Amino acid sequence: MPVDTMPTPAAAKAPSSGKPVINDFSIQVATANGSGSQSSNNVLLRSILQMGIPVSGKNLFPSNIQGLPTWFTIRVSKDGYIARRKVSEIFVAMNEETIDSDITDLTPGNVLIWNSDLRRTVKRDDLIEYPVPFNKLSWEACPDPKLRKLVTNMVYVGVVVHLLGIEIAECETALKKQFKSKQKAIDLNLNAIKFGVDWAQKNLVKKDPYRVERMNKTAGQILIEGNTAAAIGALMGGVTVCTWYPITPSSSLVESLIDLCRKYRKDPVTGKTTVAIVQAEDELASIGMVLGAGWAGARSMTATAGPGISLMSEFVGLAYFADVPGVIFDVQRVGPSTGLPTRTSQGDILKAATLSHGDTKHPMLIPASVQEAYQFAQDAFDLAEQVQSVVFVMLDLDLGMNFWMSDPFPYPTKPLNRGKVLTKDDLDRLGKFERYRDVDGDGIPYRTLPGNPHPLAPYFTRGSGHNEKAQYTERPSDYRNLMNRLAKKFETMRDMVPAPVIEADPKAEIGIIAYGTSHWATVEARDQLRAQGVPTAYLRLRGYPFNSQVAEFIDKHPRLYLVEQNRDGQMQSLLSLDMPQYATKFRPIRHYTGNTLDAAFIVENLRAQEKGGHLGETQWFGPRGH
Amino acid sequence: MPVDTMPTPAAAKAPSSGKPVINDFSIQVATANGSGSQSSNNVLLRSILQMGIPVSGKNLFPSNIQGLPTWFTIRVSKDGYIARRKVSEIFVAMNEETIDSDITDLTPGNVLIWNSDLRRTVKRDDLIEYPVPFNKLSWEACPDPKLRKLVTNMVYVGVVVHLLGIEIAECETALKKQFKSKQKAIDLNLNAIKFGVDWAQKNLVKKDPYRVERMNKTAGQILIEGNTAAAIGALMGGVTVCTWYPITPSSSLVESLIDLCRKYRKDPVTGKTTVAIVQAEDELASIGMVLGAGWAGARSMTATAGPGISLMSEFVGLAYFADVPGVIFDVQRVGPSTGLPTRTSQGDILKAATLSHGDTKHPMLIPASVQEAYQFAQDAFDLAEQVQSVVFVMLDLDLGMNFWMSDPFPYPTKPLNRGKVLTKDDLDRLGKFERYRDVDGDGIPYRTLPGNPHPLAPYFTRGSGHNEKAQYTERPSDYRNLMNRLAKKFETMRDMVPAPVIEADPKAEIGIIAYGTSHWATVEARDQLRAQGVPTAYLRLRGYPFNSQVAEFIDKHPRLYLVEQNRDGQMQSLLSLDMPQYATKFRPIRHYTGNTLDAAFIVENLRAQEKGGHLGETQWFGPRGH
Amino acid sequence: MATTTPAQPPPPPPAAPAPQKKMNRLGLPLEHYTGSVSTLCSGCGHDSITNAVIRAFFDYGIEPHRVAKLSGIGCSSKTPAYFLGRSCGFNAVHGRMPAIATGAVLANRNLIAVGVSGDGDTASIGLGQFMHMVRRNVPCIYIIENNGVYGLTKGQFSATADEGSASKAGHVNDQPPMDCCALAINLGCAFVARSFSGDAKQMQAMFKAALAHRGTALLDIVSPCVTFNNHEGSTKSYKYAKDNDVPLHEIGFVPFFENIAVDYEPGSTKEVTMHDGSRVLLRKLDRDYDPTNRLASIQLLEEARTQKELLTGIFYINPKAPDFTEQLHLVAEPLYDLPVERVRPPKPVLDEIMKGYM
Amino acid sequence: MATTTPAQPPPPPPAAPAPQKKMNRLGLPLEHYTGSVSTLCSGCGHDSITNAVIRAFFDYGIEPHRVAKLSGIGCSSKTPAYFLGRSCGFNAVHGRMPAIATGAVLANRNLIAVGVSGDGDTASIGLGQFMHMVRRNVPCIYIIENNGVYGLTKGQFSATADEGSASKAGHVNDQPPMDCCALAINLGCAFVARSFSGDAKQMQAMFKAALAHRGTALLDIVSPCVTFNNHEGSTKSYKYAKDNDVPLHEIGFVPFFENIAVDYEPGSTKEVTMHDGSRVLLRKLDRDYDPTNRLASIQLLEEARTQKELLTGIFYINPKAPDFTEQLHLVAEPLYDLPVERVRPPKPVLDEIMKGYM
Ligand SMILES: Cc1ncc(C[n+]2csc(CCOP(=O)(O)OP(=O)(O)O)c2C)c(N)n1
Ligand SMILES: Cc1ncc(C[n+]2csc(CCOP(=O)(O)OP(=O)(O)O)c2C)c(N)n1
Ligand code: SF4
Ligand code: SF4
Ligand SMILES: [Mg+2]
Ligand SMILES: [Mg+2]
Repeated sequence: MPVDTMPTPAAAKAPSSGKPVINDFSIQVATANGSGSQSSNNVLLRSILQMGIPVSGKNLFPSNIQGLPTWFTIRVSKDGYIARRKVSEIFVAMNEETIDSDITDLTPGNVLIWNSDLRRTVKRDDLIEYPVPFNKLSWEACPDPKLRKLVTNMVYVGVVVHLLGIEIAECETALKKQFKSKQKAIDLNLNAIKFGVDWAQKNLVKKDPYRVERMNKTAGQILIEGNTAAAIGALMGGVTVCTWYPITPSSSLVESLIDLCRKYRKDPVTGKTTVAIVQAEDELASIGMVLGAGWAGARSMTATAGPGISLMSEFVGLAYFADVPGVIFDVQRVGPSTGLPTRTSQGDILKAATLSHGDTKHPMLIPASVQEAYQFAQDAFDLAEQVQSVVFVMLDLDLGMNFWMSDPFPYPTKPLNRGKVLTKDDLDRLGKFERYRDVDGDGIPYRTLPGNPHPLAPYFTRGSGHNEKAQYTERPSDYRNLMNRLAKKFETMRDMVPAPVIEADPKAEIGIIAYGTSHWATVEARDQLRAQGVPTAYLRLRGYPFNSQVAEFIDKHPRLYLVEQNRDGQMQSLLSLDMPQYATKFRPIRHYTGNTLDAAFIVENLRAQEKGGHLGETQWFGPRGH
Repeated sequence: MPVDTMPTPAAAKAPSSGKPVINDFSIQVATANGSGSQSSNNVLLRSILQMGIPVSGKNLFPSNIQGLPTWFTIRVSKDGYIARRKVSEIFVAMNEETIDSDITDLTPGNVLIWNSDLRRTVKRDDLIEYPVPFNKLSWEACPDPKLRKLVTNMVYVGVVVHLLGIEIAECETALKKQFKSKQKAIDLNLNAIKFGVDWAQKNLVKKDPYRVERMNKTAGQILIEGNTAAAIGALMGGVTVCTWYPITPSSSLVESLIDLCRKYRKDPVTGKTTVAIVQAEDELASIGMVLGAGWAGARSMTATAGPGISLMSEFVGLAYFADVPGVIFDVQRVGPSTGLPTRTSQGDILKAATLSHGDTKHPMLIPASVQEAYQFAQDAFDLAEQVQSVVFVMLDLDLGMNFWMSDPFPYPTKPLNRGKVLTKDDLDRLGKFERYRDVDGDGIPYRTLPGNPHPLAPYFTRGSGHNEKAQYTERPSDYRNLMNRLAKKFETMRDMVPAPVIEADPKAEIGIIAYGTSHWATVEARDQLRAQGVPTAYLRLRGYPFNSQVAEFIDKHPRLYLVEQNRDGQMQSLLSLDMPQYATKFRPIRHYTGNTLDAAFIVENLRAQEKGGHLGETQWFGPRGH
Repeated sequence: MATTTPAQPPPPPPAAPAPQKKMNRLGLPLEHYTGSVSTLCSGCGHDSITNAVIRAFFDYGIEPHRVAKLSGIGCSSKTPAYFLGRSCGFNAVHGRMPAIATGAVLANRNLIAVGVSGDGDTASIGLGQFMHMVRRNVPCIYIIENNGVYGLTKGQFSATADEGSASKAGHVNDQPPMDCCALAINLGCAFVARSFSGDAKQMQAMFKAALAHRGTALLDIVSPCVTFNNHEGSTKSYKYAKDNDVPLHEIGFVPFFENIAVDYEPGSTKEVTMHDGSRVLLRKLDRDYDPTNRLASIQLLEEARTQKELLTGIFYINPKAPDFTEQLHLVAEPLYDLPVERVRPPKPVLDEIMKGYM
Repeated sequence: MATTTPAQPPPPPPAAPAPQKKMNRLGLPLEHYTGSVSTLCSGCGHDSITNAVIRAFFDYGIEPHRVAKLSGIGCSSKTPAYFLGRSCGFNAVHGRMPAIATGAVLANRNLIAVGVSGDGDTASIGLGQFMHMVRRNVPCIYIIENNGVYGLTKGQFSATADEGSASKAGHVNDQPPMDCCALAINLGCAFVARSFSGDAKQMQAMFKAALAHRGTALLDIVSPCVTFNNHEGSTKSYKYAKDNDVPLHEIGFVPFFENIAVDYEPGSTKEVTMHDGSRVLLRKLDRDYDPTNRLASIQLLEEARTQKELLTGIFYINPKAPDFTEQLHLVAEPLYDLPVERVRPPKPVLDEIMKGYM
């Protein structure tokens, strides 16, 4: 796989002795895109999960449909760590295009299962090797040439199953899951796996220490992608209008929603649907439809990625200025521009928060887990309607498109919060209505919806200057009052977005702040640091604007590290602007390669800075005079 | 005129005594948009200028073509101050729609010249009033009903000319300027002015102290709008491709350029033109054309305002990531959204600097004067080609669309700097070329242009991942290296953008930072503060990224005020992010009403904060814990 | 304060000529259909369109609260503030009215969407959205107030400016015009018409027909800009439009609620029954023309183009085309206020979904 | 490293069938016209178009450095990396190739611009830019690699998907297709053609004709997506295209540098002399057709639409339309490297300007 060439002083060493390593290693499989290897990898992943062992899967795939290199990593972790690890102990080399560079990059002591029918020129004598003639085997296992490629992939599953001691019955269960009830496919694949197992049994001598053993840590757990989780959240959140324009890595969010709604949002009597899902012609149109629908009272959403966020800029400013609700899921990928469309980053944080010209600020919800993706998707609709604002839900490719283990999602207990909407009856009772008056002192005005027959109800929405009565104005004080109300509304949101999650440690001098998917590597890094005698406290941001707990946490810890996955410290910028008194306090740990973050990166960076050392390459563009 | 309702504790008092006030007052004229009053105001402005007296003119106009209220202010200042003043001593009320509110807003002791043929209900006894039956007079002065409206406006010029002692000969000169050589128009208007003078002479008794007297402070000065100045700069800067989409307040920049190029950029032999000016279908297209042209080697530009900046987001990120040059003039107006399209602000500063998704940063040049608008327009083309980047020139409506006195612009002395472009001969000599290699260690690579016949020349430009050879890549280290080079390039720019202008004062404990048009009120405020015993030092920012002088200046002064014309402190954000060690040091003075900034606002805000007082309404959304 | 133009009741006296009858079929006076005082230049064609809209909605008897007025940016896009002051309105961003309108009708399919746009708003920056809205057949009366220039930004050519038309400063446009009617027909638009703001009668009949239509009804109305495009040499001036306006037919309209039999000579009139039962009567003038024949409409517009004829009339009608809400199989009730039980599946559904991922 | 696909020399062996002659008229081998190895799915129609481009530019004898390749985003938009590896290229953002192309040719009018786009890139997000480029007649060969889906994002319908066409998952498209050829003709495009990626000969002839044209030459090429839109029920599959392809005529091309007299039976062939002196010969097949008659081309496409015919051929040519650089009256030399004396007026001019503001 493509390695990060940053020096790795403390790279984990794989055990070269025969002492068994149980349920604590990573497997990486190199294949080509579009070769069907995804099913094999999923079967492997699920089989281990079903044995009660915590697993996670990460797919590193190209921006291409077929033929380019892909790496899938399965982490098996008895302790439940699910971040990427820098080194994978077991490597399965199935792609001729990368076999040489893949093998070159392996760490001494690694296990290498490789397709000996491929042209390989790199020799190593510090690996534990298992050559397997996969092409030949698949000829034997599968007479039908059309299916042979797929079968090859299942044969390597068999070899791995044998070497690691995975239970074959769990493979069968996983296959049933994968291929639903298509018995023919199940049989074909199961046979291929068994073929691989048999061959390995007869031909390979186990030389490595890695094994799986049944545990009971995954009972009742689901395995799901964050995009699907968010889609289920939207479904349960009562979305009624969803517009989109396809873009990796957000497409599968809406495509999941489409599938869900086809099943679960049909009127039982008429067969008609209670949700409008529209593939727009572009992102300018999709956000426009979201706002038109939000204005007219729907729970409306779109999902996109960086380029779409840029295209939505103008409309999002209109929503800010005119108090129009809507939900935008930004599944972040690597920018700028097209960047690396199939790689992960946290590169839109500052951009979404300040999107559009003029003075604008937008709230963000930032899930770290699939469960939060599910939960925040619902919360976003409530918040959008409550505060009459665009709400960003900031996922990333790692969360959105990788498989994550989780407890099943809880059924929502709260009713839908539809915000300050005045009905005809309300207006009858109140006898007056001014669209943009801050009646409650929280910066959030009341609204009516089009179609309300009360004569007081209709008002005119515009992106140009307007007074409290929604009338056109260019009067300086009207403008300033409006801008001040909007700023006040933003203050109100501090305690409406999800509060941070804090893990205090009274002994800790070091505080770590992270957010989104950086969480998982951070959790693991903290355990490693603790083991090294460095206790840390931890605050995980889950929303913007920040509440007062954030300042308290920063204040409390003499040294403060901020982990993020972008170059410019976008969250650091938001924190510094909000709490300038701490602007010099942040010590950046920034990962920006497109790969998912690993604990070693955090530990190494943090320890280097603790020693007063350099920040590596990140230093010279870091804040000046710091 | 629409007044700022913020409490004005120290509003300037107009003298009510008869002691003459010479060359130091403001005149404000209230008319309706599209009534032709602009010519009258210009004639008034020019006549005073030609008498050697420093003047400035500011037009407060509606977002409308005809019939809505407009206020034009002429400031006459023997000391050369040209910022808006909070109070105008002389008010000419010509608009029935606003006459009552206008009169209500006047300060006691003000002079009121009003059209007594209008319906006025507000009575005041604390003003010096001159009622004039303008409708009747224009009937008499102009038999042709079609021209009568225009003539009315010239009649009020006559009345003012008489009252202030403006020389009628200068009016004639000004009229000739205004109407070029159209003798009929000149005669008609001159007669109307004379008619007004005569009537005033016969019917009005001078009761106020305001007078003009010839000086010699304006010899050789020009009177010009910033947009025109920038257009002349672009002309002299050798622009070859200009694309645009009309938007207030930027349209007149390109329209001036069109006029200039029609005259001055024609090949003398063939009559063909050496510049392509294209009205695009929107801003997405105009920026795309700029980048296509910049990529192909042209000096390319566009001009726009906030909404256009938002629409250009995606493309500007591409330019950042792929090192493509281009110049964007952002003539800032009041946002967010459509906002107040005919009012001024500095509301796009942070937005332009960080435009687009992902980690991006863009350089900005920020002129304060028409001369700088001229100069920076040229510099922008040099810089864009030198650093292969989009360069923003941040004007605002105040600079762009108001008339400013200035020395004539100097003819450029430097040759065009076309940056690191390799020709066929260069490639012959070098024998190798990699498009994105940082050969010089400044982050700026070399480029070739399409059409270069050398076999090494062609390369492929893309917004997706690319290595130093411009090849497609998804390799993590390639991505990080590219992002680091771009960050380094940005560092290189610190000393390539215009350096700040510093006015040191060894006695000053207070430092003031301002930029763009805030300069003019700041200059005046500093004089007032000095007169009040409060010396200040001053740094005027003219470019982003900042050079080291900025940190030195901030460091040197115990108390630091930052004057800007937006709500959220957008420049403060950029300074704080760049120099976090000073993040708590900035004391904001923020004006955001759409009106141009005045010195009193600065003085009052600064003095209140010096006393430890509140920051007025700006406080509660200011930085937390500050 | 004068810069605050009222956009709400009390509405000003109607700008239209005094109504013949005092109340419409709903018992509402004309004042219920007027809006704020126009701030456009006096004589602007857009104001005539405003008046025709007021009159048509009054005559047809639409309850104002059922209407949603949507627009982009431009002088034309300001007009929704000047009619139907008792309807909600949304003056969005430049060129993006279609997206806002689409979202609004999806949220609430009971709304009668009236979209107002300019030629710059539609044919320049907004061309993509315009065409995609038409392709979707979003139920909306789409009015282009077409003056061939950008009025609000002071007179630059728009994309509907004719080849050879001269600007006020005398510069000549080199490019062929976008013909929004031809484009709409090409995309399958089921109601395509052109009018001239100087022909109040024709406009009113067209608006009523559009109200009776389901799906996107495109009305491209030549509407002179008196300030920037009313000079000699302009092909969008009042004079030019008056001199060159060739009505294709005379349009009569019998609303569904007036069960009137209309007598006409056989062959003289083409009758089209609209979706709501109203009838559009097209009385033949110079040529035989069948507005339900798409190929004919395409040929007609191409001929008009080559002959530089300003044809007005209803070019194409297809009352049967399914609109976007039907294509999406939406429930009959507006989505926006469906009760929670209808938009949040019950617990067993979540359990079933969760099981699928175990 | 495998994830770094080479985009520069040394170019890979040609993907096209072995050349008949070794060198073209410039003495260059075919390898000078190839690019990197394609990373598209094997069998993708786009690769066939790539091969036809390579062959046409080789045969015509264009110096590769004179070409600028421009594209948007999509599988189709990747292809400029796979042909003419010795030409500069710019793979821009989604749907905005036209703007980049326009800027590039204005900067350097000597460049031969080849724009590649997809149906999503052109007819969905890029519709406005496409149409405005056509309206301006920007000199550019505009290739739409039309597969009716978004390939790169995995198979969603694009706006050229036919009404009734089914997705791989079996969902049916409800909306009428955008016909980019009909739209282009409507806007006055002076070279409009459609082909099928399975017809190499027709494509090559068309590309050569396009090279001989001045202004925007639109080539809408049906190019099946084997991965997402090649199934039963799709109207953009290989099978459907093969079964329904109706060539309008057989296209011959005589380049200006080959002074060959071509014999044909009178009435059998329509000859069009292109701007550079090359001749396009259109040999009649089933119907008489004059591609210089715009009305005829409009009717033809409308009929093809109603009959669901996949007509291929050159629908419209007008070799005389002035292109955008001419409309702008640009000097003959490329603007980008005019010397400073020609782009910076001398001091007296600045003095004169300054005087005007005194
Ligand atoms: C994104 C954006 N670009 C430019 C503008 C400036 N602008 C306002 S109205 C307008 C054109 C209006 O022309 P048209 O739609 O024809 O309306 P008209 O004023 O002629 O009725 C433009 C370019 C804007 N508001 N927003
Ligand atoms: C602004 C933006 N939105 C969405 C995308 C995602 N995207 C990439 S390619 C593509 C569609 C490509 O379809 P098409 O142009 O038909 O090309 P094909 O892949 O079918 O050849 C989309 C939507 C993007 N790159 N940029
Ligand atoms: S500028 Fe033109 S379009 Fe705008 S209001 Fe005036 S006449 Fe109408
Ligand atoms: S996905 Fe379709 S369009 Fe893309 S390369 Fe594969 S076959 Fe071609
Ligand atoms: Mg217009
Ligand atoms: Mg496609």
